Amino acid sequence: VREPLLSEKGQETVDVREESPLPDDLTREELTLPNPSEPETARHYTRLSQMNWAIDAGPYPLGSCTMKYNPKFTEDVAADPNAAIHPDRSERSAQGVLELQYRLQEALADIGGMDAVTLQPPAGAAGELTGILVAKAYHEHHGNDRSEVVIPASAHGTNFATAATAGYDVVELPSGEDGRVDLEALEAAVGDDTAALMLTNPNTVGLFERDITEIADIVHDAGGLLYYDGANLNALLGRGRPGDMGFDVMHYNVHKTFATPHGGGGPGAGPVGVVDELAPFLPTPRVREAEEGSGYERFEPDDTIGKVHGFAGNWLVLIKAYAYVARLGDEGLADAAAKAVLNANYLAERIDLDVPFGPFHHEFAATAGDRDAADVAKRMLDFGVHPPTTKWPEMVPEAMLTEPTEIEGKSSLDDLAEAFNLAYADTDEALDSAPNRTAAARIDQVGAARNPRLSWQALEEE
Amino acid sequence: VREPLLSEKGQETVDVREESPLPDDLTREELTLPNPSEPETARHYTRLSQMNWAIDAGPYPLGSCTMKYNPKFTEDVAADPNAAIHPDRSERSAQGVLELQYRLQEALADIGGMDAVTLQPPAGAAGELTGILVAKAYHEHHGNDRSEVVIPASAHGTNFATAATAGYDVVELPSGEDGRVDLEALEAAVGDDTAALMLTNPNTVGLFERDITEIADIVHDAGGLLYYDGANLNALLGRGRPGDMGFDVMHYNVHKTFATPHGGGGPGAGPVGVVDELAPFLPTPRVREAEEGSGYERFEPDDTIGKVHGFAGNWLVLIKAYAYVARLGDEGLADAAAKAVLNANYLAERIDLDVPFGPFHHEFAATAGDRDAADVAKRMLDFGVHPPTTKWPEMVPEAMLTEPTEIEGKSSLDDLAEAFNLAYADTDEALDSAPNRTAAARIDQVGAARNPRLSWQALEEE
Amino acid sequence: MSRANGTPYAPHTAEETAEMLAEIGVDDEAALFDIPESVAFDGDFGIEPRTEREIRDECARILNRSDDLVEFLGRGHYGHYVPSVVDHLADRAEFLTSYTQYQPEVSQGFLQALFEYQSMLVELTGLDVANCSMYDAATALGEAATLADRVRSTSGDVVLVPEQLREGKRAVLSNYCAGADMTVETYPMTDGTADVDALAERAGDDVVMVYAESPTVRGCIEERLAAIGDVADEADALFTLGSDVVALSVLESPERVGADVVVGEAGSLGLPTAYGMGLGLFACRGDFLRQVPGRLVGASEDANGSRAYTLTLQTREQHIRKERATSNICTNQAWVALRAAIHAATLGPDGLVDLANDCVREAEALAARIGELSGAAAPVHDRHHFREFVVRVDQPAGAVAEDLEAEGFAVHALDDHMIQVCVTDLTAGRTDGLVSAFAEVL
Amino acid sequence: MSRANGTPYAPHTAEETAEMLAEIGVDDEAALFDIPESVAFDGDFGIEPRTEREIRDECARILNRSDDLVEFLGRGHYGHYVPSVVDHLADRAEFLTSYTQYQPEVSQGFLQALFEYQSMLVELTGLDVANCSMYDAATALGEAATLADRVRSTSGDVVLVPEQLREGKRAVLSNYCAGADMTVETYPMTDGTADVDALAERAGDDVVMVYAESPTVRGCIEERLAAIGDVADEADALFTLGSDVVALSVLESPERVGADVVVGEAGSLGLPTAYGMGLGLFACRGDFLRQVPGRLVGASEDANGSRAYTLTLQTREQHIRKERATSNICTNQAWVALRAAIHAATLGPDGLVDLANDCVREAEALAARIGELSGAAAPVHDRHHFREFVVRVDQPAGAVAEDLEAEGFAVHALDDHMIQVCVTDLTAGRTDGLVSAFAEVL
Repeated sequence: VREPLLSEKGQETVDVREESPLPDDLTREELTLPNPSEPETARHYTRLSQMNWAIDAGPYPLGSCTMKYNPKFTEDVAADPNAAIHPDRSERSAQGVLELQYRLQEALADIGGMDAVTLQPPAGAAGELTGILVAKAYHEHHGNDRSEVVIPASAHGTNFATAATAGYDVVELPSGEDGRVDLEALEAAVGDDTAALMLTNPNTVGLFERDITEIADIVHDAGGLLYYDGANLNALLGRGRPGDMGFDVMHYNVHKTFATPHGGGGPGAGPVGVVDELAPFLPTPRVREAEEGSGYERFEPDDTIGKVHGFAGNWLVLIKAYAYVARLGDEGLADAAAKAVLNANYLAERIDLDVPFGPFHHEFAATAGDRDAADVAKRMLDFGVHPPTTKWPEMVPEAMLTEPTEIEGKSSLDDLAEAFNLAYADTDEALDSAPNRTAAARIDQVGAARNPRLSWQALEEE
Repeated sequence: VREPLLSEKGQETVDVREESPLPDDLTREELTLPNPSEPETARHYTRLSQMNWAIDAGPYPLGSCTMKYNPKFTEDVAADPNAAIHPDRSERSAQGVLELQYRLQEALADIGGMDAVTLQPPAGAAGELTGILVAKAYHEHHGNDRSEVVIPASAHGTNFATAATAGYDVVELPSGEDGRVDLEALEAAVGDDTAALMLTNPNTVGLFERDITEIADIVHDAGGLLYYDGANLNALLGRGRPGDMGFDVMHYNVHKTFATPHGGGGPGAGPVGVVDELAPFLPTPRVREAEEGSGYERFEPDDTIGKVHGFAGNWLVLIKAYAYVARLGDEGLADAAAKAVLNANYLAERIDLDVPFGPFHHEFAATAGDRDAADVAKRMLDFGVHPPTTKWPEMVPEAMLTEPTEIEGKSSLDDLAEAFNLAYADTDEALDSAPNRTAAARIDQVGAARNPRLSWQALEEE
Repeated sequence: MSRANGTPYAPHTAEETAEMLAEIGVDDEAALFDIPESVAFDGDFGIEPRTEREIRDECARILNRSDDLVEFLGRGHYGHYVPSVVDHLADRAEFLTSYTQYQPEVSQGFLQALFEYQSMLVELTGLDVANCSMYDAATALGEAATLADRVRSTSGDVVLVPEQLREGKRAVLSNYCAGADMTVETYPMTDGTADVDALAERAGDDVVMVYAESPTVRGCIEERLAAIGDVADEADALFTLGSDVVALSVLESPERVGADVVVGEAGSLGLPTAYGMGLGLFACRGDFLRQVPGRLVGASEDANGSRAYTLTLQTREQHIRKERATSNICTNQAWVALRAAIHAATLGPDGLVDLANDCVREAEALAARIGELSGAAAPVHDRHHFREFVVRVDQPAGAVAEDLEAEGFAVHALDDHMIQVCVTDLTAGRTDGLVSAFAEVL
Repeated sequence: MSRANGTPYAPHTAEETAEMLAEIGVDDEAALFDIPESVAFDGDFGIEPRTEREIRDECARILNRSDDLVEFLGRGHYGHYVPSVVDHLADRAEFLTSYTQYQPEVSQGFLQALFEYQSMLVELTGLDVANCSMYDAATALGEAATLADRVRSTSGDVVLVPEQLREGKRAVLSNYCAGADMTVETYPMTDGTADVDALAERAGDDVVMVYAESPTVRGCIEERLAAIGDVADEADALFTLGSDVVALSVLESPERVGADVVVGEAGSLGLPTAYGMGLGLFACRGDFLRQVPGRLVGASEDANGSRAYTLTLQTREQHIRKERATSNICTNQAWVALRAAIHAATLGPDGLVDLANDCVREAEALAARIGELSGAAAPVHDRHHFREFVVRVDQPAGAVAEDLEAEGFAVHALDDHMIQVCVTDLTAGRTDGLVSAFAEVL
């Protein structure tokens, strides 16, 4: 089931200068690229697609990734040609887009308990950076230079990288014995240099930070801000709002919470919500209602950090999030959270692996104990399911971080549990050699990094 | 890789009378059907699709079926909501559809060398029936009752069944030694009772009936009409027109010649073209230009046979045919025929099987000799291609009727030839047990017919 | 680009073409054509090739010349909202670009989907056998008549149909009957449904099939189906019932009222109105299994003993049985059947029943509102209605329909003073506008 | 239907939910939430659930409130005709609904497609390494600056950019630079392209990166790229070139002019203008391989010795390296990269070059026609242009743009008397209208 590279199916070299209207010294000599016919192109990508797991193929219980079903109708909504206008349209000629942006901003603000929202960040990590830059601008505006961002050890890698990108030193907060933030350790870590604490809640093993009010007080008392990483918001929908817990700034992962397709690695969208005090620092432009009856207008927040995307972010993705929220409504959103939590708890009950921490919500970190979690995962592939996230977070040895989301039903969870249990109980040999029933057998990832071949040109040189 | 039946995933029984606004004696008691969620539905049909060969998966060289690539943009053209209006729209409010119908009628008439075209028949076989009914009405109109239709033995089964459906006796014409119509046999078969001769040209082993003018004369002299089965029109595009050869009536298979998708067995469309003398008998309504500048109108041909479809046929399919013709234009159409013929001849050159008849055009009937053609075909499945049509036409023993169409390239044909040759040369054991690499192993078709189980209800009863 | 003058869908480079010609041993493609000069075509069609963008623009522009009307149209052809997921799944290339399943080992997906479609119709009709599609309701009716001709050994050659029947349906039926020397005659109706007494009187040895519809072409629910079935039985005629998949989900089970065959529209699920494109439903009693027209998918086992599906009883079909086949049908509406099956799956039985109940409620409510207007009476027939009903208008019906069209609404003008109105979930939200427009133009 | 008040995308029947709760040992779902009452939410958002049909109607209605204009807009963001096959293939669920390829054994399809995308950029840039996407041109430029900071051991902290640069791009760059204590400064331009002498004068030890664009934001083709590269080299600064995939298919190879990094827009293939949604192109010299931001796909072998693909060099990334990662990027634009790759495949090199040549010819021709009108001069810059050019108008530019909008055309008003016009294959057929409108309003 190997599909040749497009280049192996035939390339063509064009003499660029032959027909160029430009002088030779401004042009390249030639261009060599594959030149398939449309049927060949269709077959190539159809075959490639058939070698790829997807949420429409089966369960995808990657913990912290929240892979849920992407309603098909949202694709149709976003495919409206009127959505795809040029970003430099005048305000008066772009009212449709501005109105829909405004509506989404409002809905997200409500859901997060925030006062103001920007849709500009093109992904969750970009949202994090936006949020931290807003926090930084806020501190600077108040003449308050701070150099550190505090982050729990179990947090997403993006939190650390984001803080560094924004120019902050990272203070890593060790997890408490119960898997949550240790208030004493937090007290010790937080101080005059603390710009912000970045926290996700429920955290990355699904535990709700019960002391969130105390945590917020500690950070706020030190003059810091509380940043909410929206990665786990799916577990809170309609049950709790970051704004109500004392968070000052947050991002939303629309593919995780609002069912936009992940597309094999994007495009995502990472809107950022803030409390009133931080609103003046949001990226420009934002959208608001214009004077009575005159539609919507763009405006530049007074102390804006500027821009985090060349234009308005991944607009076509955001439309899908709007459609999803509208489809579910209040009760649907709350039910999504309830079923996500129900599913995680039921699945944990059915697997033979230990789950060290609880009570957890939408995801749990099981431990493979003395088995290699990555091997167990590879073996699960042979049983026709996708395995969970492995070996992370590190607080759980040989972690298998599992998040079935609300879309799986009981029988699907039973199948998943069976795959878990079969793989976990399998022989060392079986685990070592897995997978055997997939399009490719176990792939040498170390070799790939040791001898990087990153293009067909590199392969041709061999 | 078995996917359960939808019913096996869970059904629901609804008490119909509970909420019905109708009296109980008009309603059923209950209804039991599967009730999957949208994600479950998406996965079910996604998985099913992955167990299915298709032209976008690879070569599909079924002789006489002309499986060619279906350009994606034609789907978009046909998806226009303005195309999907109700068929009972008034003439004045349906001008867009009428104009496009008119344009397609004109293009098809030009391509076939015909004077008038109806788009109403919903498939090729329905087109055959329409054409024969038109011929019958013509004869009856001229007080000329005739009882027989002459059909070469090698013709498509639909020709025979169509003639019978129209109430004709079938006179089967044995093939000549060269694989073509034997003029003497034709002379003997044709007479006062002959309503029509049904002929496809090139015929079902790809041979052009060189004596077509003589054939037409014989039939016409006897007072019969000449019917052209459009199944093999792809080989003639821009090179020859049935109308120029003396055919009086013909059907077009839009999925074979004009690249509309076959959809696993339809919807097709089988427009029928006729010479002027037969135009008054075509189904109603037809479409013509109205008076200067007032658009298009429907009209009832004077001596219409009535209708062959409740409304206007498979309109959404016909739009795709229009788009395809427009995309190719004159030169593209002629090139399609040229490449289809080139490919068949090249492939025949590359395979180890004998091809008894020639020179052939777009398809050829190879013989598997002392191997079982059906077994060779099953074995070809294991080599990742779809086999040709087998055991038909009967004039070639163990026939493998092969039609690669114009869309395959040289390397694809080379792969196909290799699969042919490997299978043909394989051991008896390998052939008997094939296929082994497919979603299902060899399926017991005899058992299926002996013990028919045609619904999940039938399976549940077991 | 380099293929600008050829078909864009053939991959051959000039070099490849040359190599292939050399392998064959000819100089050019023309040499491969064995067409006598006397009949060779050397003209042109005058069709300029256009880019796909040009064609999309051109067709969109032309199709846009149809008016933008809210369609309260039915009379045998109905559109309900088709969920987006239906398009997305049915459009998968493995379904759309596949052929008939002659090699079942690589066609399990489509075969299973068609098997499930058959099963859904078995549930809806209560009959044992459903084929995996005919072209539309009219051709399915025609095939039912030829089935009757084959399975009834009576000397009868008359097919009895209700006097109120869509003309197109009758015309198609007549064409199917003509080949078997059958004739189509009508039986009278009273207030929109069958006059069963008159039917009983008419039915005799010469009748081979009795056809009834519920709902009728005017949207009336036939109340005496079992009695019609009895009449047919007594005449030893086949009882064929016409309906559609949505109505069948709530109306009396055809099996219970004695139907031998059920035909009708299944495209009211899965399809837009599509200018009349349909999906012919065909189900019948198990007795007639070997006389069924069209394709059948059956369950079987593969060499490993796993359940598998295959086309079956192909000896009924034209490619095997030739002039003795049960029908000339070859390509049917398989992909449309797939769409209907997916649509039904998304609804589930509760969604389907809700949809059907709304077809009753909305028609009833709209008829009452129009009936209250001065110059109109509705519903004309004192029957239960499904989706549609007839309105009697004081003014000429044609003029009223034309005036309504000017207001943006399409309805049927039946004859001098009768207008027919059909309402579905797609138009239920626009009834206020229609009622106002009626009030305006009456 | 029975799930009307819950999410329609969870399959649980009431019975299943009860069974699952029993298995867990709690009474209801609420018992599973460990949220202190003090921060629990018991209000509502006031969001009414709507059906998918209602939402489709609602969004279509809202989006239709934007005017229907022919857009002669560019300035860093371009739409070309995207062949239908791109949508059909990219929309396949196996691509669209998949996650990042952490389990390569079941992700070979997407990995290979991304590997091919990288390869296409390697050909277009002549550089050794291309990642499989950044968000857009602006963020790719920001990442280039942080790369410069990491790989240049100079004390420099200045990034030099051309004075004519899209403001949004500069704003994004500044945000990326701020964290690394870099500052952004400009160098002057002469008649639309870099003033290389002035640049040389400015470039010194404090400069860590020199950025130039070709085409520039005003559509001018930069004629002295090699000289700019030399200036950067002498300052031991990184030379980063901004361009887009269409322009790169004909313009001088970046590798030939000494570019260390190429950034820009790759979404001019595969995407409509999409209100600014983009695809960040990022390629660089092999020396910087271990400092590249973003995802990289590499070739490897599987246990059977077959070629296979995998994400590689992940130790650069945030999920491994945390605060020492080369970027914080995680989700990128993978699916958009897939679209661009498919679009490029459908064009082939000849189609791509034809498209690019038309970008030159159409801009030149349109500038000449507008330049002939009284009250206008175009092109303002005496340069070769790609897609777009600047027009000097006698009247106030804002008023001219507004008047053109009333005529149905959108253009950029740059400042008091400058208007910018962009023409692509999508608008080339509408230039007559634009010229007439200009004539009308000038």
